[in-house]
Amino acid sequence: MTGVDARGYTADEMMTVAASRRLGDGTVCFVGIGIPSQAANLARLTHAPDSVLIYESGTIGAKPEVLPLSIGDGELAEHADSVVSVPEIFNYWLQAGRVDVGFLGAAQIDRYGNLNTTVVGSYEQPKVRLPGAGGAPEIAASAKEVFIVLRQSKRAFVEKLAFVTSVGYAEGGDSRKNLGYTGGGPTVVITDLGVLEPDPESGELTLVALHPGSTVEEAKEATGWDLNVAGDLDTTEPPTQGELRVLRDLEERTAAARKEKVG
Amino acid sequence: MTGVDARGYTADEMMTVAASRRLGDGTVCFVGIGIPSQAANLARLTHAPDSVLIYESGTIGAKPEVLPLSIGDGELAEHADSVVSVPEIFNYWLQAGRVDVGFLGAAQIDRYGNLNTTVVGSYEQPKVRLPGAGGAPEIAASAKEVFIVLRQSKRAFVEKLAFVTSVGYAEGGDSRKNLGYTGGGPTVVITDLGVLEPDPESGELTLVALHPGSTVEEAKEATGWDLNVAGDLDTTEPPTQGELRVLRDLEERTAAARKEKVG
Amino acid sequence: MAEIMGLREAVSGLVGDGDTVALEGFTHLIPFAAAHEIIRQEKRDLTLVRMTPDLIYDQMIGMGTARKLIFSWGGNPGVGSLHRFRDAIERGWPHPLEIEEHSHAGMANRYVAGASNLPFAVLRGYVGTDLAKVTPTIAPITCPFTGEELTAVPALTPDVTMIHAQQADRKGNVALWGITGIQKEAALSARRVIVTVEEVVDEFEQHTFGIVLPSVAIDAVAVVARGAYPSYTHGYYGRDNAFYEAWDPIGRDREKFGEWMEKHVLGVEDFAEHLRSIQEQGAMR
Amino acid sequence: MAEIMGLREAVSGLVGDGDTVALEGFTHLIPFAAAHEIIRQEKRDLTLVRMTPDLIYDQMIGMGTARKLIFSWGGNPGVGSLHRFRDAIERGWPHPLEIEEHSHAGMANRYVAGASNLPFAVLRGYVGTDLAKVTPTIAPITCPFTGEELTAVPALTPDVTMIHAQQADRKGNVALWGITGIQKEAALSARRVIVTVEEVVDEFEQHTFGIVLPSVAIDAVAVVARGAYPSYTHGYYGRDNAFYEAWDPIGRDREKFGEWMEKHVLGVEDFAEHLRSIQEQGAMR
Repeated sequence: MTGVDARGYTADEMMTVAASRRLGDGTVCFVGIGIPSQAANLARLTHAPDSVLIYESGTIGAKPEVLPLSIGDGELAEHADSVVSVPEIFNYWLQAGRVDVGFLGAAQIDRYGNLNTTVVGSYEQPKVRLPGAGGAPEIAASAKEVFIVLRQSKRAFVEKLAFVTSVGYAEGGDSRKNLGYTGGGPTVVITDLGVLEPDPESGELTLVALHPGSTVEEAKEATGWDLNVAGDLDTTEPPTQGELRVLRDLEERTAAARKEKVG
Repeated sequence: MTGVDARGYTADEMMTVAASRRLGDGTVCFVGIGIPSQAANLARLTHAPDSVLIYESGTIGAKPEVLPLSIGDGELAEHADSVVSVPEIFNYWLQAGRVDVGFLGAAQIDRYGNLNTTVVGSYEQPKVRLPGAGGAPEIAASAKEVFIVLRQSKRAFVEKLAFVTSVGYAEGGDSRKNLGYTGGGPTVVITDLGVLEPDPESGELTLVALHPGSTVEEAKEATGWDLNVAGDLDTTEPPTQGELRVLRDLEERTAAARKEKVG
Repeated sequence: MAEIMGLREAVSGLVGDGDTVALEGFTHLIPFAAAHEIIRQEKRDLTLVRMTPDLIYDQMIGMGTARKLIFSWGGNPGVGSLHRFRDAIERGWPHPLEIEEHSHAGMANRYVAGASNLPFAVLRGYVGTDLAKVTPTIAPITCPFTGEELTAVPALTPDVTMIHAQQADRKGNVALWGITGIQKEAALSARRVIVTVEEVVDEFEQHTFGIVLPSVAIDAVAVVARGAYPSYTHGYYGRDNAFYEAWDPIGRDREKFGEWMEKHVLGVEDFAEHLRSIQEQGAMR
Repeated sequence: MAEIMGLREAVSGLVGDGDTVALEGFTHLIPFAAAHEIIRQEKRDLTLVRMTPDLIYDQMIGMGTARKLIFSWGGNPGVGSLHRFRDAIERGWPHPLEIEEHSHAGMANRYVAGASNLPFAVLRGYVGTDLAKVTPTIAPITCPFTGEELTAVPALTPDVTMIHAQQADRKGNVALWGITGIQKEAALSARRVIVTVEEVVDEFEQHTFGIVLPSVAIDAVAVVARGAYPSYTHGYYGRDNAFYEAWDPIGRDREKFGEWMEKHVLGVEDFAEHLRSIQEQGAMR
């Protein structure tokens, strides 16, 4: 799945490119580290030069040359429009409703777009202790919309989360609204196989597009619940040469910086 | 009362000098504008060079060359140790209990050191509308102790305040404690006639010292309630030549700056 | 994203009659030019918000712009009273002025709550004062963990906040330094934000304690040189203390006030002309 | 007022067994030197507080320093797991670790409440998550003005906060710039504050977004050059990303971890010697 196949790009590259395309220009985007950061910066370096990237360490309008390893890399502050304290980022920006898109990854997701980044197994006796909530619960609560990006597999797309760290459409229907959140919830989940969107009524994630070469069977097989599939299933445009070049340049610069002892 | 008499200094100068002497070196002092600012800066320029003057505009460790006309003069920021936002000054510094001394003036005071800076007459139909609370209520609430400085007269030292803007010992006795304030309340009132301190039990202000040339009768005459007088009444040391020189230099520099169009 | 435009256009497009408007500044960076434009455009029934209403609020109140004032300290700093403010409260001239009065700490935290999209803020204060009796927007609140009783005040969320700053860049980011007071929270608590600046620059200077308000948090940036005069702009010009003193006899007299406003504010095109007008006449010296 | 002293003296004088200790830093300015000194002095039963516990908390937990951890995200940034942290939670090694888990927004606001001397903070969050079920320090609170229900979290008030900064002046004022994260609130919420700095200077450089913690808010300042290594100090040295990657196999193995700590932390006199030790051995390259 991850090697460059005959098509000339990997499934991960397709996922990142598909995710990046969702980010409109001028968007204020609260960026999680990892693939979300990769996708958001790809967007900034291609079709969305005026997107405003916010990282939870307090950088607003970050323009990193290389992908940050963490949310507090110096790279993020260097060319940012503004740098504020962590309370300000969460209170004056995220909670205030200034964030158009919250861009999140996760370890597990359920059919309503709820996310787990806390534990596998029980909370008291975890099989795997994951890093925890970080900024995700409030991003999920307060961003106008949320984009989620993660690889599709039965281990990740589960019938029931071991732990609800961040709320999507809760138990579906009106249940998110009843929690009093001001943000709109997840509007898209981008995986290495395709694209899922919530049903407008029930909030249940529905497969709406497949990446070139993926099949409905693959997607169903990689999902821990009985996956809804849209009648008019789209096929994602493959990555353009331009997108691939920018993405690979970015990754190369990042890998070089990562090996280099910067200090 | 305000002219330089045979003693070579005015009653206002005596008041300012007496007030400045109360400020110990190294003290963190939240300074009100006017005479408090004059006294605090006199202290800083004489016996208390390491006092840390805080103004409510957000300057910490201000070292003005001339007396500021207002709490936000550029003079205050110029050589300050730190400049922070107004919410920080009130929340992280004053409310947090970092202020040793709150230095206040007022239009009216009562026997328990409660202050009025809001109205004379009724609130709804005021005879004189005063500027209002400003930072005083929370300075009075949260500073470890409060110094008050104002000229003594029947109009200012009243039996009953038209409006309680800032709380001293409330209705006396334990009544301040019961309000849940974290600060200690007023420990001294310095006037142009002498010095008053609260009775440790009742909280009622008691005349404990007279400035040279003032009499108990004068003080009683200038007080709107039946003024308690300590048995062992002190006499304030007159201003030294050094104190007068520094104070007058400061006032001269200030007057010059005030006339000059700075921009 | 902020659009760089003329002040007249910004005020006519973004300030409406009946709006709640905050023009903030703590002695420093007081948006005089913005206030004059509001007066010239004869906006009415405004609820004015400000911790330290000073000369510009005196002028707006005296010109009948305001229906209500939400504030914590109203005076002419270092000089004395605001006579138009007092005339409105004491004698209802030119018409009665409703007031909602807080302390500085309360107002500051109300802006913080507004900027944070919370309905209220919590602080230690007001207990035992008469403010708690005359101001309905003060309520007790209990800590759910300790049981301690504290004070709650509701968020401030102005329709429009106007501030003055040193510089904007070409994207509309705005830089302030020196005493920045409550400006950040006043701007971020508002639905619409207008900033006047001394100049537009390619790159901001470095200043410790400097803050940058990102362009996305601002609607309009208007360049008005000396737009905070007679208050000051750190690094550009000092405070004209003489103006504040000269204002006292003008503000004290209804007729003098009216003539002065007519001549120097209503009778001019913009702030540059206002500055020329008061200078030529030696009006404030 | 801050006293400028040695780090050993600062830690032995100001950190006690059983204390609640926060060592803050958001990738930037992580106080590694301070953490090593705590480990060398074999402090015990600490409650460690941190939004983003990383390698230094991994080391402290692995060495048995901590009884409890209050946190919101525990990982090796850009690399993966903190294996000592996981070992303690998943298998109770070297002893069970109590945890109190929040979100970043919750932790940030808990520090703000602590710095403000309020018993709690209010935010929008946690509702509907399982955090609200497993963490007792999350409670609903109702707005007294609108009736809206929000979430309250209690203040954090560490006994000691330790941070790293670029510069101190001779009076003990401390300057930080670049990403300053939650350091101001972490320091101001604490009863005692220790700051390690790169150097002492006569006068601070100018940096927009720079903050200065006044000397009166600090107890001890200790000069430790490269005291945030392998994290970074903006303007002084970059992050040693290779160290973070090299830590993974060390942290993963109890024995390797023990040997590494013995050799490079317990077996050295101070942080300067630690840096020489890992460099000489090429231990992290």
